[in-house]
Amino acid sequence: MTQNTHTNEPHILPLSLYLGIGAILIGLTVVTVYVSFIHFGAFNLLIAMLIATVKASLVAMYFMHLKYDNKLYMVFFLSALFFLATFIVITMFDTLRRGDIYEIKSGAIRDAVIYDKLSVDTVQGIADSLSVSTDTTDVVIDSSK
Amino acid sequence: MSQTQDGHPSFLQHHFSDVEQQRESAKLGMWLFLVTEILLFGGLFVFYAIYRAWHPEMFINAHTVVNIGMGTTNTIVLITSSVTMALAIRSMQLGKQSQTIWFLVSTLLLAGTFMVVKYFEYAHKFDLGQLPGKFYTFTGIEGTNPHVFFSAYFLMTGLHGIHVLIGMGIIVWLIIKTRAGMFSPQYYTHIEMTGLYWHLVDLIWIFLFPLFYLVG
Amino acid sequence: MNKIPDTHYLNCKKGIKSWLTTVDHKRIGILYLFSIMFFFFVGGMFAVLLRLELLTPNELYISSDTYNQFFTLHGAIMIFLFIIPAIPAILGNFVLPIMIGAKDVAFPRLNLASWYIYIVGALFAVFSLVSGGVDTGWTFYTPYSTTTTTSVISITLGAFILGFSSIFTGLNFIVTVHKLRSPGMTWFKMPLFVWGMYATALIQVLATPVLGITLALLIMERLIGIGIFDPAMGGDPVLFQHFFWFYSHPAVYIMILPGMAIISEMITAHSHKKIFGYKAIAYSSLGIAFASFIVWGHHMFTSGQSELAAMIFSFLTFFVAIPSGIKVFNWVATLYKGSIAFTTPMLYTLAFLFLFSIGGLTGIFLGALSVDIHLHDTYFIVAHFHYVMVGGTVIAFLGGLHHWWPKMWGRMYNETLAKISCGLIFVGFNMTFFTQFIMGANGMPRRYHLYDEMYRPFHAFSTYGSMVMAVGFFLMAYYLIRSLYNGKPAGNNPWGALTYEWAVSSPPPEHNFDDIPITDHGPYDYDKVVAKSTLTEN
Amino acid sequence: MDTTGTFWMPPSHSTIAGDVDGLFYFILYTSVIIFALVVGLSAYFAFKYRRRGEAVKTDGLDHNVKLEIFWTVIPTILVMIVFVWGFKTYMKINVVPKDAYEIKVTGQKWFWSFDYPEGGNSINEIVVPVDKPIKLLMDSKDVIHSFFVPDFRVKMDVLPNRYSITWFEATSVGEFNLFCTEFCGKGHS
Repeated sequence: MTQNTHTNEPHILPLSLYLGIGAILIGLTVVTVYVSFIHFGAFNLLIAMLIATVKASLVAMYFMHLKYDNKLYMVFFLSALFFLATFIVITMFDTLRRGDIYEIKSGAIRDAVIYDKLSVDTVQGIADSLSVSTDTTDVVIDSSK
Repeated sequence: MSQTQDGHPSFLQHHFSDVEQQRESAKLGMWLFLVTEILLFGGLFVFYAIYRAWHPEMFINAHTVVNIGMGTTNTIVLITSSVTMALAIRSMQLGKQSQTIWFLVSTLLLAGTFMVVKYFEYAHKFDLGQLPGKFYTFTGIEGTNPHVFFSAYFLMTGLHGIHVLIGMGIIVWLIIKTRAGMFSPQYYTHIEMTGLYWHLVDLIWIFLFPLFYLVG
Repeated sequence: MNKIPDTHYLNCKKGIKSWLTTVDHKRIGILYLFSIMFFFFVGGMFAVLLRLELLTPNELYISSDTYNQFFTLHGAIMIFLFIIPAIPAILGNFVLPIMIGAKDVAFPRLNLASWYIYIVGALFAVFSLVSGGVDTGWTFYTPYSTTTTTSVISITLGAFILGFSSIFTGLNFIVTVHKLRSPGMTWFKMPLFVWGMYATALIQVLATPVLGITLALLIMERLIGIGIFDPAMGGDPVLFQHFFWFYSHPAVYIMILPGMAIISEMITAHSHKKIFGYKAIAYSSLGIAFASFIVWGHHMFTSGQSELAAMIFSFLTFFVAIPSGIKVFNWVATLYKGSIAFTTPMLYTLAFLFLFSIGGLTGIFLGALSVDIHLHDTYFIVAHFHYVMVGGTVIAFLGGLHHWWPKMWGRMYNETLAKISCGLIFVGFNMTFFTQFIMGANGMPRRYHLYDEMYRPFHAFSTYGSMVMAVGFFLMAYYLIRSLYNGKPAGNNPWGALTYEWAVSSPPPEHNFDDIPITDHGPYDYDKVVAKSTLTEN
Repeated sequence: MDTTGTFWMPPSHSTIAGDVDGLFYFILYTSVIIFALVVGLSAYFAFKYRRRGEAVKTDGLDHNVKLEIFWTVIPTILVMIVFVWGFKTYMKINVVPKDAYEIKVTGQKWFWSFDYPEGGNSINEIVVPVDKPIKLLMDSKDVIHSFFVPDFRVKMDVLPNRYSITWFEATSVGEFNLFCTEFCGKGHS
C-alpha cells in the first residue's frame, strides 16, 4: 500500500511562481487604492470589485491550488458563490422593488434616521383628495372574538 | 517513516484503505468547511449589499472616516502572510523542516502585525464614537442611518479578525508539531489544511478592503 | 434458529466511558437515538398540552403567556432538536457507511464531536426553557424577537450551536460518499438512501451557515442594536424573514429528503421489487436540493415584499412540486408486480404515500399567490406542514426505525403491537390534522390561545385525535424498549433485502466488514437475486 | 356568489372572493383526482401483488420512458395554470382602484385603530360603505401584525415604520370577523 504515496506525489510549484503571484497581488492592491482616488462615479465600485475578484481568483487558483487539484473542490467553491449570488439578487428583487406599484409602500424605511413615525397629517393629506362620506356606512368588520 | 505491522504507515486511520484516500478525504472535508465559511461571511455581505443599495450616499460619506493608509498596510501584510504560508507548505513538500518553521514563524509575525494595526484602527474609532448600532455617537457623517455602516464594518472586520486570531492559534500549534517532527513530505495534511484556511481568510479580506476603505 | 453473534459493536467494549469516547459510527447513531428521542418526547409533551388547552375556546388551564411559550418550545424543540437531526444523525449515521461498504464515516472524531455539539446546543435550549421560556414562535420574527423580554438569546444561541452539529454531520456524509464507497460501487449503484442523504448533506452544508449568521445578527441586534432588522434602529424586519427563510426553507428539505430516502429503501425491500425509475429518483433528490434554495420567499407572500419578488417565488415554488411528484409516482409504480409483504415498515410506507400526498398537494394551494393570501398563517398552514413533516418525515423515520431496528439490536420487536401502534398513529394523525385544514380554510388563524366559538368542534375533534396519536406513541415506546430484552433474534436479514447492511451480522461487528466488499451489481436486483428472510428460518 | 359559505371556505362577501375560491376549488378537485389515483393504485397494487410465498423473483421492470414523461409533463402544465391564475388574482388584490376610499389602519398591541378621511376614528371596529372599493393604508406602532378578514379573502401584514397597502370591496351588508394573523404576543388571540 505504501507505494501508492509515491505514485501520487503532490504537485510542487516553483518558488518563483509563488513570489510572482505575491508581487502581482501587491501590485493590484496599489492599483486599486490609486484608482479609488479617481472619480468614475458608479464605476469605482465596479472597478474595485473587478480587481478584488482578480486578486481572489489568483489566491484561489495558485495559493489554494484549485488550478491543479481535483475539480470537485472548484465545483463546491463555485456553488457556494452561486448560492450567495442568488441570495443577494433575489433579496434585492424585493428590497429594491417594493415601490413598484405604490411609491409609499417603501417609503418609511429609507428616510428613518431613528425610528420616527410619519405624522397623521401626512396621512390626512393623502386622504384629502377623497370625498366619500361615511354616511353610507353599512359594513361592519369587528376584531372582537 | 514509522510503520505498523501490516505495512501501513502509522498515520493511516483504520477505515481508510490507503494514504491517498485519507489525504483526499481531508482535503475535500476542508473545502466543504471553507464553503460554510464563505456562506457565513456571505450573510454579512448580503447585509452590506442591501443597505448600501438603500443608502448609497451614507456609505460614500461614511467611508471617508476610515483610514485608507492602515487598510492598505494591512492588505499588503495579509497578502505577504499568504505567500509565506504557501511557501511553508512548499518547503514541507520538499522535506525542508527548518525552512518550514521559518516560514510559519513569519506568517505568525505578519498576522500579529495585522492584528496590531487593527487594534489601533479600532481604538481610534472607539475614541471618536464611530461605533456600531446604538453606541454610535459620532456626528460627522451626513446621510441616513450612519450607524448601520459601522455595524457592518465592525461585524465584518470583527468576524474576520476572530478568524485571524484562530488561525494564529493553529499556526502556533503547527510550529510546535513541526519542531517535534510530526510532518514529512508524505504527511503534511495539517499544514496544507491550515494553508487553505489561511488563504480563505486572506481572500475574504481582499473583498472587505475595497468595500470599506475604498468605495465606501 | 437465529443467534445473536458473540461479539458485536454493542458489546465489544464496555462501560459508559467507552460509549462517551466512541468513534464508531454505529455507536454514535445510538447515542443520537437516545438523545433525540428524549427531545421528541419533550416536544411531544408540549404538543399534547397545547391540544388539551385548545379543547375549549376559552382558557382551560394555562394563561396566554404560557400558551405562547408552549407553542414556541414545541416548534423550536421539534424542529432544531428532533426533526432536522433525526434521520441523518440516527439512521444515516448507523446505516450509511455500511450501505456503501465502508468501515466508518470519513471523519469519525468529527462525528463524535457533532454529537457533543448537539448536546451543548440542547443544553442552551433547555436553559432558555428553565430561565423564563421563549415566546417568539420558532421563527423568531423581528421586531417581536428583539423586543420581547423572554430568553431569546439563549435559545437562538442553542439553535446556532445545533447548526454546527448539523453542518458537521452533512460534511462528514459528503466526504464519506465521495471517498469511501467500496470498489465498484459507482454513483448509480448506490442505494437510494445514500443519494437522499447526500442531497440532504449538500443542503446542510450550504444553507446552515446562513442560519448561523442570521441568528448571530439577531443576537447582535438584541445586544447592541446594530440596525439591520429592528425598525426602531432603522432596520427592516422583512429582511430578517429573507435571512431566516433562506435557511429555513432548505431546512424543510433537510427534513423531508431523508424521509423520502428511507421510503425508497423500504418500498423495495418489503416488496422485493426493483425500484422504478432509479435515476429519476436520484436526480430528483438533487433537483429538490437545488430548487430548495430559490423558493424561500413563498413564506412571505403577505409580508409586504415586492410584487415582483412574490411572482418570482411563486413561479419557482411550483418547480419543487414536480420532482416531489415524480418520486411519489415512481414509488407507486415500484409496487406494480412486486411481492408485497405487510410488515410494519411496509405499513409505514403506505401510510407515507397517503399522508405525504396530502401534504404535498396542499402545498400547491399555498404556492398559488391569491389562495395563499387567504390561507397564510391559518391552521391550513399548520395542517399542511404537519402532513409533510409528521406525515412525511416522522412516518418515514418511524418506518426506518422499525426497518433497521433488528439490525441495530439484533432483535425483533412485537409485530402485532407494532401494527396496532402504526394504525393508531395513522388514524390519530388524520383526526388531528385533517380537521385543521377545514378550520384553517374557514379562517382560523394559527397561534391563537382563545378562539371563536364557531371553530370549537374542529378543535375538539383535533384534540381527541392527538390523544389517539399519543397512545400510539406510548405503545411504540413500550414494545421497542421491551424488544431490547426479550425480542427474538432477527438474523442477518429479516426482510430478505439486498443492500449491504443486511449482509453483515445483526448487530454488526465493530468494523462492519472484515474485507471491504466489491460491488458488481445494483442495490435492488430482486429480479436476479433471491435473498431469503432469516425470520422465517426459525 | 356564495354568501353562506361552503364546507371548505367561509362565506364570501367581497369582489375578489369569487376568484380566490374558484382557484381554490380548481386545485382541490385536481388534487383529489391525483390523490385518489396515487392512493387507489398503491392500495390496489399492495393487495393484488401481496406476497404469496418466500423468495420469489419479481419482475425486473424499472422504467418506462413514455409513462415518466407523461407524469412529468402533465403536472407541469397543471401547476403552470395554477401559477398564472393565482398571479392574476394576486395582482387584482394588490392594485387598488383609483377611486378607492382610504382608511388609515394602525395596529398595535393589542388593538386596531382606524382613522377615516373625514377625521373620525374607531377602535377595533372598521365601518365601511358597501359596493365601494376601500383602500387600507396600514402601519404598526410596535411589532408586525397582520390584517385578515376571512370573509373578504383579504390579508396583509402590517409593519412598523413602513406603510403597507391592501384593498377590498364588500358586496353585502353585515358584520364580519377581523383577525390578526401575525403572532404579536400575549394579546394576539
